[in-house]
Formats: sequence, structure tokens, C-alpha cells
Amino acid sequence: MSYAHTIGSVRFTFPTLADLLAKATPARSGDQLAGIAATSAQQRIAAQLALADLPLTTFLHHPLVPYESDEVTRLIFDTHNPTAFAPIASFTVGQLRDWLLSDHATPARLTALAPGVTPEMAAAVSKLMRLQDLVLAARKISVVTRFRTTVGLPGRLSTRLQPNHPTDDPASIAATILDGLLLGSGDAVIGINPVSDNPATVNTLLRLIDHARQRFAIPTQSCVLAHLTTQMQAMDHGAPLDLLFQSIGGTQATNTSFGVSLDLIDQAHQQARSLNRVPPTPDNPCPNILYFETGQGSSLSANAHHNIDQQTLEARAYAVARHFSPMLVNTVVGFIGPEYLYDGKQILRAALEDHFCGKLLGLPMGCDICYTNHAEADNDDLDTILTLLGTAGVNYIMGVPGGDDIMLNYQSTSFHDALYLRTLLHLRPAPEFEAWLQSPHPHQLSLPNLLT
Amino acid sequence: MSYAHTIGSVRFTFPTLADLLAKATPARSGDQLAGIAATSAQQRIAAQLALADLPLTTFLHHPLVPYESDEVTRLIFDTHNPTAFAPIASFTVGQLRDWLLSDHATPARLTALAPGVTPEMAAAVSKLMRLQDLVLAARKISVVTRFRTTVGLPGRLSTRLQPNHPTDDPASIAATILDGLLLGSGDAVIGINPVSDNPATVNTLLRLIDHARQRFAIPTQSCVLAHLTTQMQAMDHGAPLDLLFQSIGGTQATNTSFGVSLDLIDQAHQQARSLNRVPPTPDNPCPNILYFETGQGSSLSANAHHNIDQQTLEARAYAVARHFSPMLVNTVVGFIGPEYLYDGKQILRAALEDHFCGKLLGLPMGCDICYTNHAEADNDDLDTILTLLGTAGVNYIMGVPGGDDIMLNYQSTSFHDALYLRTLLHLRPAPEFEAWLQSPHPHQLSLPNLLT
Amino acid sequence: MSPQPKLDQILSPTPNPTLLPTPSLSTATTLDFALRHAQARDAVHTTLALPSLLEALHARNLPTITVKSAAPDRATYLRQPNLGRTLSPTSAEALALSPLPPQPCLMSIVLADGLSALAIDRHAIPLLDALFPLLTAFTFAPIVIAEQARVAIGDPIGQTLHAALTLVLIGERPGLSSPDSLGAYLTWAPRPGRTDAERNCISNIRTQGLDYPTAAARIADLCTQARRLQLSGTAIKEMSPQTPAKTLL
Amino acid sequence: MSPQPKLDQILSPTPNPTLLPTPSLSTATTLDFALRHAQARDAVHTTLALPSLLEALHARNLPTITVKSAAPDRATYLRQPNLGRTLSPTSAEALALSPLPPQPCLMSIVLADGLSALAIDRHAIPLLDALFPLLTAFTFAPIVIAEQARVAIGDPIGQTLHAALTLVLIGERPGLSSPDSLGAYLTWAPRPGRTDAERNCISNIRTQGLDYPTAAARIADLCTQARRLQLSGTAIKEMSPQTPAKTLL
Ligand code: B12
Ligand code: B12
Repeated sequence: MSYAHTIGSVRFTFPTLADLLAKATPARSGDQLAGIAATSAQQRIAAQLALADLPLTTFLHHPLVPYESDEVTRLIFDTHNPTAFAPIASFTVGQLRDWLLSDHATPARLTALAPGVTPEMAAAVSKLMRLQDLVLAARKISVVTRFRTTVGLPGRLSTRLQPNHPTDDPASIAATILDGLLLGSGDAVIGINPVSDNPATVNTLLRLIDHARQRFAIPTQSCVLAHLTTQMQAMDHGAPLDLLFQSIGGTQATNTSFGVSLDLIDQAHQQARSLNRVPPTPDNPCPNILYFETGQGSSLSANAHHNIDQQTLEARAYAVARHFSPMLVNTVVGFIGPEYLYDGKQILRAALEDHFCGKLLGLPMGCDICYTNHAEADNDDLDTILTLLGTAGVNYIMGVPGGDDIMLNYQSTSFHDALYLRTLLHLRPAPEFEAWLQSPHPHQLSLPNLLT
Repeated sequence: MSYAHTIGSVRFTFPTLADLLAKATPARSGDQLAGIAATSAQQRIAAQLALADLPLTTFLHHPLVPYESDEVTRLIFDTHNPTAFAPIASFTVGQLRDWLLSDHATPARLTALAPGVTPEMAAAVSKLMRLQDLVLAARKISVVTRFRTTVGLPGRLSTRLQPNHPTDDPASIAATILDGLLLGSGDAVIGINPVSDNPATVNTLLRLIDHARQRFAIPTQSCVLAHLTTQMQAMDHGAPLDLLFQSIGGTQATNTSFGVSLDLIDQAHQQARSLNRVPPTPDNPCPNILYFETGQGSSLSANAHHNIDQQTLEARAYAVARHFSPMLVNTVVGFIGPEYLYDGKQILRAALEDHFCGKLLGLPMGCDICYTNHAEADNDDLDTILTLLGTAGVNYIMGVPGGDDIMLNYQSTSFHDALYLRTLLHLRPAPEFEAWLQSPHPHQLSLPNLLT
Repeated sequence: MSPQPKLDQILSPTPNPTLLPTPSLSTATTLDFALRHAQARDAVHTTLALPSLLEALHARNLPTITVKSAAPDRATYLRQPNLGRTLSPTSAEALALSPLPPQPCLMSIVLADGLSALAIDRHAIPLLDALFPLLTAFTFAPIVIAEQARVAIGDPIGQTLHAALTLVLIGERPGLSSPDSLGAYLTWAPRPGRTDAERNCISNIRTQGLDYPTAAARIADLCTQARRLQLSGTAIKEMSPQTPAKTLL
Repeated sequence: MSPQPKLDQILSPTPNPTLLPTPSLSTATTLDFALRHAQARDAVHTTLALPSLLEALHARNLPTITVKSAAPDRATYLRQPNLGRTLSPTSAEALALSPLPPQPCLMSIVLADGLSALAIDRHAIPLLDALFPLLTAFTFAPIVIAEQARVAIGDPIGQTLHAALTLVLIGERPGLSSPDSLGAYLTWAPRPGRTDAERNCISNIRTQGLDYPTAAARIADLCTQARRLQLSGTAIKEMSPQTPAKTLL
């Protein structure tokens, strides 16, 4: 099946659905690198016009990656919920956009819709949206998750405290945790990227966080972002793991290159759940325990992109994520480099697309707003993305001391950036954490107390 | 006097104060065009570091353009208020930044400070600020002005209804006014750029607005943005002029190229005031009646820039504006073209700088957020600037039908964009206009009623 | 907060884009905007259809001179407006050599691509046809066709040709609804250094804008005023029929 | 909303940038950040100090081969990572011709500029000095120095040299606090098509990061595991001394 649109006297044709989506995507370096981007502004708009007229049901009949060879496709098709889809089943992509921006799309209806939306539908509609549309529509959707804190409530902004260190030195990490807590950071998770791929280190760091948490009654959860298999070995050795982490992508081949599969994640998930770190209560019958990171470009980087544009692939990663009812999901937008998102403008658009698509698909979306030193971006771009995502209602952002991750070598949002956003938009931390900040506990925080 | 800073083993020197300011300015095409921009990132930061250590008083001793030959310089020096300046008199530029962002800088103190700040001080401190700083600091300052409506109150966003038409056709203009009013636009002013430079046309269009206003009891004010001298002739012929408009720049030579001088503006101001369109009341003892537009780049374009960077010159234009206690001032950021502000990123930064500097100097700043078709910008950039300026507390923006000005040939914010921003940030129109929107009057609006 | 009116109640003869009574514009409107944006961006890069232009002028027995500004190409032209205001050295020389009868009230007409060559291609000839009959009091230098030019290129051209008055017809920046809008700029006693305050402007000459007879009448009126007062700019104003509107109020 | 604590109460041995208890960072901190950003951007564009590197290797009697990736220059390298993963045709040919003794457990060591040539300049030699004594069970192909290279360039190199194992030492992307961080990537049975899941990584080798003896010990341990299991990647884990921390909890 091929797709086409005529502008003036020129007929633009798009041989496949994947090609139509790729050509309709706002300009970005990764799609250009893959050789699948539109080659002129008019071609791009022709693709968008054709896409606007495409019935949503098309996506239910034309998988972008073959069902037989890709488990992510199988997951998407096998879990699609026709009842939830019913209200929009007769829509074209363009009509879905109009509906999303209308008053008919209430928060409750949007929440009910999520299981009926496939990643490809979400990606498609986002390609027709201006930034203000991405902001307005996302803002109507709240996805609330709960472990020890409740993250994603309207009017709240949480942060992941990210105290990375180039040698995983516990004392230094502890000091940074302190800094962060005192500046109001850490209500989404205290999450450390370990420099070493060592189950024992994972264990040590999880114990460090657990000790601090218990000693000062901090309502938060721990995570050490080693490879899934390393975390599994750490659990084997009794590590007090709260949240289980993994980077994921939108195709089976991407996940293979990451050394994971749906089965492996499932297995790890069950292992982590069996630790029963937060026992189910009537209030919180099924605590969310997974943490996923994603980001446009990883599939192409692993040569696992099947000539699909990076934004659609990113949305497909969200299908993987939502299968596990995660506590936290964030795109690490701008993390890899300029070959996928060239400059501040492309990073900003990707951030708002990812946030919107994730929310539409029912995910508790946060964002690691960041840039590398080989990209065309600076702190002005970071401020822009931060402010727009704040108005869009992002669940959480990162808290990195001084905005400089001294181990991962990139710039992200600082503890202070989070304070800026909270001040500017009158956003408050997660309720449990807010109560803690007002309790006597923070006043007892000190490095010696924390390390012993 | 020369200025210097050493980074590592390299000593960077800046022969003049103007050079120091130019080199410290974040990158933009206009300064590059003028050949005065920093040539490397390190040189730029060296200049910023030197500037941070510069005492503010330096600006009171070293005029950028000679006092003798430039009436704008004379205005700046002659009207500087040492009492208002006293609280910051001992500061360096860097300390001013820190103070502005601290809790010491309360709204009341900032308002009191304005007459003590010179344009060059404002420009200098803005060069050391990130976007989030420009947003946070500006947000603390409210400058409220009043004619028939009260514009600039916290939590409010007004719009200029801009119903331009390529032949000044009254019927078409009336129809657009209607569209705009019904979409909540027009509480700052109904302001028409006439295509013809004809006092009679100015008169006709002012009568059109005045008729509509009276017939439907619309609380707003009229303006027709012809050259000042054309408006003066229209007043001679009895035109019902509410607000008097003029484009202004930051040097005497720029204003000469615009065909105006301080004297001429003064003369026109008195003529307009004598119309007594809104008689002073105890409530509103001195209605503001001037409307000024500015924009980075106009001085360089007129070869009237004295090798000063365009952002500092823009701030100097605000000295001209504040001398006349205007009702409305807005930068038309991005209006001229890519030779002065190359892309969305440069336009965004300029918008926030201009808004901040204007507010710091005590002006009721609005912004015409716009781009031309020869610049590297699109509606995504417009959405970004719009949202950030909204959080910064901009007094008003433009309302152009469909965002497409069919006479001036550029894209600005639409009536709908204003609705987006009001919805997103819970901003309300000017109180008088808000009351009118809720009255029966809007329901009587119709084109026949308006034209007869 | 904001009213959601029924706009179809209103008769809307405006050429403005259709509005929808919702906070967001519809997909169709949004994509149409994007398409027109892409097209307007292309219009910036069109070039003059020189052969047809020259043919049309010569068919009217109008002598011509073709010049280039100091901007070597479009990219440079866009980034460095000052180059568009000066002649390339070759063009300056050629112009200085072109034979000129010394005459009083000599007017130099310049056709400049500006930001839309399309504007010249479509409107220059019909406008000149309407204009010449009204300018009987003037004599004319050869018509100069200038590429990569800004308004102020009329200053060195007029000076070199010893013209009393320059009339620059130039492509205005393309808008979403008008890729081909023509502007007319008038400068008495042209020479480099003139400011815009010393010129007059008639703008938006195009099919949906000012028609040729009206535009020609206004230009001719300004030329006559300029000649009488021996100046141009803010001191003179359009005084001819105001607006095309029939009667109002 | 957020607490404004006195941070000086806290002993802070962390190398993280100093924080201020205000919502906004101070002018000094902000400008310092900007300066380090400018410097880190420059670090991306540094080039290998080849002469000194070769001299140091030859002084240790280590034979070398110099190759280039398919990326012709830095700008292309940054935009097209795939080119940094393949050899230029000339380099591929030269490498194929270089004499190689057929040997079991042949290890190919690659020094690649990656995103920071500075990392190789500063840390490659001392790390190798610490490493060789621990790798007695291996034989070595000539050391390959690769310019404009990504991690996966070790795959074609290792395959061409018939290596059982490739160890790529590569400049990690420069950070604000570390322009010279070195990464070590290990791939058993290297050949184009290997995924990152089939490699192991030791990261942040630099003065403020992992020291040479610890890094060397970890690399050697992984090499030994890889040799025993005849594979690399997620199936093997670092098992050597965990963290440099003395005792904790
Ligand atoms: C960028 C990056 C990524 C990107 C890679 C995509 C890309 N195109 O660059 C993404 C986001 C996909 C990623 C994913 C992961 N990464 Co990573 N990544 C980095 C980072 C920040 C920079 C790498 C770099 O500059 N390379 C140098 C350039 C010049 O070479 P390159 O060829 O372009 O880079 C390749 C390698 O870096 C490789 N790669 C990236 N991460 C990892 C991790 C492992 C274990 C391996 C073998 C390879 C690998 O991917 C790139 C493309 O092939 C480093 C931290 C650092 N300071 O270096 C961490 C780092 C290498 N990653 C790390 C980890 C743990 C992971 C994950 C396993 C996390 C997880 N739990 O899922 C995943 C999966 C990795 C996999 N098997 O593919 C750890 C490795 C720890 C260790 N000792 O094993 C590091 C050191 C960071 C950390 N401490 O958390 N990563
Ligand atoms: C850009 C622009 C400006 C810019 C010019 C700076 C620049 N570098 O471009 C700024 C913002 C400074 C400006 C100011 C004014 N402008 Co103006 N401007 C325009 C606009 C939108 C585009 C011009 C264009 O594309 N030119 C073509 C390019 C290729 O040539 P250029 O050499 O780069 O352009 C030069 C001229 O356009 C000139 N210029 C700009 N405006 C004016 C106005 C007059 C009266 C004159 C003689 C020259 C002039 O400035 C440019 C640089 O020298 C036009 C509307 C349109 N659709 O064309 C209005 C337009 C020409 N301007 C207009 C007016 C009224 C003004 C002001 C007098 C407003 C005021 N009340 O102060 C001022 C002052 C003008 C002056 N004497 O200098 C009117 C003219 C009406 C008329 N018939 O006289 C127009 C038609 C718009 C309108 N209807 O309001 N303007």
C-alpha cells in the first residue's frame, strides 16, 4: 500500500507507512543520518497532509516491523484494547489531533483511552502538532504512580536525585545525596548510575540509600542503574532494591543490543516484586517498581531501526515500558549527541513529543533534560525545555549537583533548576516528601549521621 | 580606559566599554554583521567575567555615545536619579545580578529602583543572565499603566488587536476587529498599521475604532501606527486619537533616520494630551497615552549604531520611551530579519532580554513575538517564546488573525495563541475588558452594527 | 474566560485566514499555515526573470541597464544588507560610463528584486504602464534593473545618473498570503547617506493589495510634491484619494 | 516550599560543584559553568598527539599500526557515527597486509581518539604500563592507533588481525569537569555486527576517576573471564575489588 498527497501540481508519494511517518516528522539529524527524512519542506508538509487524512485503523493493519520477527510489534498488537480504542476508532490522525485539543478530551477520557492507543498512533498525531499543542494536550493527562511517594499528581513536580560519582565512592555519593535532599530533591527516586558493572557495588550503593532512608525517615525509593542482569545478581546477594532499572528501545533488535528481552525484564520484575519492599496495602494495592529510560536515536545507533523514524521508535519503546506498569519512565532527551538531535531546537521538540506520547500511552513520564558537549546547545536551551515541560506537567526531572554529571559527562538539570521550576509555576514536591521536608527530620541530616 | 580578564594563560583585553559589552553579549547575527561580536566562546566568557566585576558606577562616568552629540545620551545622564540608584550604588554588575535574583529584590524595591538604573546597566546585567534568570527577575516586576483599560496587573495578559489590511479597507478591518474581540483580543489597544501614509486614512481608521468602541461600550483604546507627523496632521484635522504611536531607537541618529526627535515626540505628546480623550480622574490622574515599538537591529540597519551591540542599543531606546510615561511599549522581536536575529534561539533570547530590561527600567513591556519568512524560525519557535514570555509576566502580546499579518508580511501571535497562553497559565484579560466580555455587549457585535 | 462565539453569524469579507472558535487552530488550518510558510520561504529565493523583463521594457522602447549589488549571492545578501545597498565595482563602473543626456527633473527608475523577485516579475511592467502617462513633467534615465538589491541601492544609482529623483520598485518580503508584494520608494536628490526619513513609500502593490491605477496615482502625486518642494520624506504626505472604500460612517 | 539549609554545616568531600542555598546559582558559578562548557566543547575537537604517542610506544618496543576511520574529518565524524565504526579503504588495506604471526589468545589493543583525544594522550600509556604485567596469558598484535574512531572500530580491526579479543581504549565524551576521561571496551571474537551487549566496559579512567592499577586489574579480570568462557558482554561481570571506599556501613 502506498500513500500520496498532491500540492499544486506536484504529487508526492510515500511507498510505505514507515516512509510516510518518517517524511512527516519535523526535521532532525537522526532521520537525516538514516537517510529517511523529508528532503524538502514541501515534501514534509505533503506527508503531514497525507498523514492527517489517514484512518487510525491503518496502524492496526500495517505493522511497521513484521509481527513474526519482532517481539515489540507482537506486544503492541497483542495488547491493543479495542474497547478503549472505540471512541476514536473512526478518526483519522488529523481528527485525533483536533479531538485531543478540544474540550471533549477530558482528563478522564484521556486516561480511559490510553490502552486503545498504539505507539504508532501517538507518534503520528504528535507529528501534526505544534509545540503549544504538545503542551496543552499533555497537560490534560495525569498519570500517577506510587511506591513510597506518589508521583505525577497535578500541581506537583518531583525529581530524581542523581548523585553519580566517577569511582562510585560512597562517601562522596552520600554527601551529594545530602546536598540534594536539603535542596528538596529526591522525591521521585534516589537513582545512582554506577560506574562499575559490579553486583557488589550495586549492593553497597543500595544499602547506602536504604540506610539513609531509614535513618532519616525519608519517603523515597532507591535505584542503582546498572545493567538489569547486574541488578539481578545483586538481588541474589540480598541487595535492598526498591526500583529496578533498565534502558529500553522500540525494537527487539535494539533491546538485544542492550542485552535484554521482554522475558528477561519480566523475570527480573518478578524477582524484584518478590522482595516485597513496599507491601501492598488497600491504599496502594500494587506498588509500581520499574524504572525505564529511553531516548530518540538509540535504535539507529544500534543499527536496529528498520528504516523507521526515531520518534516513532521512541514511542514504541513506551509500549515496552507500559507493559510493566512502571513507577518512572523518562526520555533522556539530548543524551546521546548531535547525530540524533542536532541542537537545542531539536532537543526541545523531541522532549515535548516524548512527554506527550508517553502520557497519551498512559506512562508516568519524566524527562532528563540534557545536552552533551558535542551538541549545539547550552544552558539557555536547557532553561527553555525545562520551562516548557513544566507547563506541560512533566512528572519529574533530574536533580544533578550543579547540573554537571561528573561521571556520565553531560549537563542535566540541577537541584536549583528544579527549585526554579517549582517557584515559577508554583509546583510542589510529592505530598509525602513535602510533609517530610516540613518535619524535623531534614534538620538531623549530616554526613556523619548518614555514613554511620 | 581598557578592560581585561585572564583565563588560564590567556589575557583578553577590551579597549572600550562598548567593546566589553559587545564581546560579552550572547551570540547573535547582528553583532557579527557589525563586526563587534566575540570571535570565540572563551573570549565571550572572558568579557562576561570582566563585566561581572565592573562597578555599576562605571556606566555613570563613561557614556557609550558622546554626551555632546547624542540627545539620547543626554537624556540618560540628565534624568538619572541618584537617590533611586543608592541601594545598588556600590554593586558590580555581577552583584546586581545576584541581588536581582535574591529575595532582597522585592517587587516594591524593584519598582523604586527603576529611575536609578540606566539602560547600559540593564543591558550589562542581562548579558550575565541565563534565560531562567531573565524570566524569574522580570516576573517580580509589574509595571501597570492605564488608559481605558488597566494593563500589566499580575495574573493578567492583554493583547493588541492588530487588524492590518493591504488596502486599509475599513470593512475588512472592521470584520477582523470583530473576530478579534469575539476571541477576547484587544484589551491593550486596537492598533492598525496603515498601509498608506495619509492623514485622512489615519482619521478614517481612528473614527472606525472610536465608533465601534462607543457603540458597543468596549473598554479599549485606539491607535493607528502611521508616522508621528502623519498622526499629528490627522489630529489637526480632528481625528479621535487615543494613543500616539512611534517607532524609536537607541541613538539620536537612529531616531533621525526614523524622522523623529525627542522634541518632536514631545510636541506630538502635548498635542495628543490636549485632546483629553480620557480626562484625568482621582483614580487615573495621568492617563498614559504613548505607544512605542522598538527592536534589536534598527540602529545598525540605519548605520547609526556607533559600534555598540544591538541589545545595549535596544535598552537605550527604552530610556527614550520611559521619558514619556507610555501606556504600551513592545519590542517587535524578530521583525526585521535574520541579519540581526538569525534563528528561533536568538529571537527567544532577545525577547526575554528586551522584556527584562524594559521592566527593570520601569516600562510596561509587551512583545510582538514574530518571525519573517527569510529567518530560520517557525511556529514552534513562536510557541516557545510565547510560553516563556508568559511565565515571565509579559504585559501584552499581539493578536493577529491566524498569526499571518497580510500587510506587514510576517508571522506574529494569533488571537488563538493568546487564548492558549491564557488557558495554560490561567491569565486573565485586563479587568475592565474581562467585565465587558461577561456583559451583554459582545453579543450585540455584528458587522452591520459595526459599520453603521 | 474567553468567549466561544459563533463566527458564522458574521459576514466576513476579510481576506484574513478563517478562524475557528476553539482555543486551538484545526489540523487543516495548522497544516495550511505550514505549507504557506514553506512556499513563502521559497519565494525569498526566486530570481528575476530577466529575459522577459527586458523584452517587455524594450518593447516599450525603454532603454535599460542591468546592475548587480555588492552581494555576490542570496545567502550573503540575506546576511549582509549593507552589500545590497551598494553596487558591485563592475556595475558601478558600467553605470558611470553609460551615456546620459544632462536634463532637469531627471528621474531614475530602479527595478530591484529585494526580497521577492516575483513581485517585480508580476507587477513592475503593469505599474509602469499606469505610471508613465502621469509623469509627463519628468524625463527619464534608462531603467536600471538591480539584482540582490535593497531599497537604498537607489542612492548610488541616482547619484551616478545625476537624477533629481529615484523611484525604486522593489520586492517586499514575502508573506504567507502574498509572495509577490511590490513596494515603491521615492528619494529626492538621491545620494549615499540618505536616511529612510528622507524617502517616501507606497507599499503592498499587488493583486490583493493596492491596484495599479491607484498606486500609480499616489506615486505620481508624491513625485509632484517632491518636485515642488525639492525634497522627499516625512515632510510630504499622500494626499490623493484615501482608501478604496466607498463610503463609511 | 524548599528548604534553605546552611550547607557549610556539612563536610562535603564530593568533587561536585559547590552549591549555594539560593534558588538561583551565583554569577560566579554561572560564569564558571559557561567557561567550562566552552572548554569542554573545545576538547571535542582536539587531535591525537601522534608523535609523542608513537615515541612512547616504540620506547616500550611495542609495534604500532596507525589507521583512520571512514570519517574524513571531525565534523563528519560527529554527524555520522557509523563512519567512525568502519576503516577507511586505505587503512583497511594496509591493515590486511600487515604481517601477523598466527597465535592463540591473540589480543588486539586499539587506541582510539573517540570524543576526546586528550584522554588517550594522557592515560593510554600509563594504563598500558599497568596492564601488560597482568596480561601474561595473552599474545599481542601490533597496537593500532585509530583516528576519528568509535568503539565498534575494534570489530573490523580485530577481525582483520584474527584477534580473539579486542581491547579498545577510547576517549569518552568530554564533561565539564573531565575533558580527558578514558573508556576501555572489551569484545571477545570481534567482528562487524557485534552489539554492545556483547562487550564489556570499564569507564571513567582518569585522574579524578578510576586510577590505573584498579582499572588495569578490572580489565585484566574481565579479559581472563572472557577467555575462560569464550565470550564477553552481559554474561560476565566485574568481580574484583568493588569500590575504592575503605569501609562503609
Ligand atoms: C552514550 C552512552 C550510552 C548510550 C549509547 C548509545 C550511543 N550511540 O552513544 C545509551 C543511552 C544507549 C546507553 C545505554 C546503556 N549504557 Co551507556 N553510556 C553512554 C556514555 C554516557 C557515553 C559513552 C561514550 O562516550 N562512548 C565513547 C564514544 C566515542 O564511542 P561510541 O562508539 O560512540 O560509544 C559506544 C559505547 O559507549 C556504547 N555503550 C554505551 N553504553 C554502554 C554500556 C556498555 C556496558 C557497553 C559495553 C557499551 C556501551 O554505545 C556507543 C555506541 O555503540 C557512557 C558514560 C561515559 N562517561 O563514557 C555510558 C556507559 C558506558 N553506559 C553504561 C551502561 C550501564 C549502560 C546500560 C547498560 C544501562 C542499562 N542499565 O541499560 C545501557 C545499555 C548498554 C548496551 N549494552 O548497549 C555504563 C557502563 C558501566 C559498565 N562499566 O559497564 C556507562 C559507563 C555509564 C554508567 N556508569 O552508567 N549508554
Ligand atoms: C522592515 C520594515 C521596517 C523596519 C526597517 C528596518 C529594516 N532594516 O528593515 C523598521 C521596523 C525599522 C521600520 C520602521 C518604520 N516603518 Co516600516 N516597514 C518594514 C516592512 C515590514 C518591510 C520592508 C521591506 O520588506 N522592504 C524591502 C526590503 C527588500 O528592502 P530594505 O532595503 O531591506 O528595506 C528598507 C525599507 O523597507 C525601509 N523602510 C522601512 N519602513 C519604512 C517606512 C518608510 C516610510 C520608508 C520611507 C522606508 C521604510 O527600511 C529598510 C531599511 O532601509 C514594511 C511593510 C512591507 N510589507 O513592506 C514596513 C513599512 C514600509 N513601514 C512603514 C512605516 C510607517 C514605518 C515607520 C514610519 C513607523 C513609525 N510610525 O515609526 C517606521 C520608521 C520608518 C523610517 N522612516 O525609517 C510603512 C510605510 C507606510 C507608508 N506608506 O509610508 C510600511 C509599508 C508598513 C506599514 N504599513 O506600517 N519598518
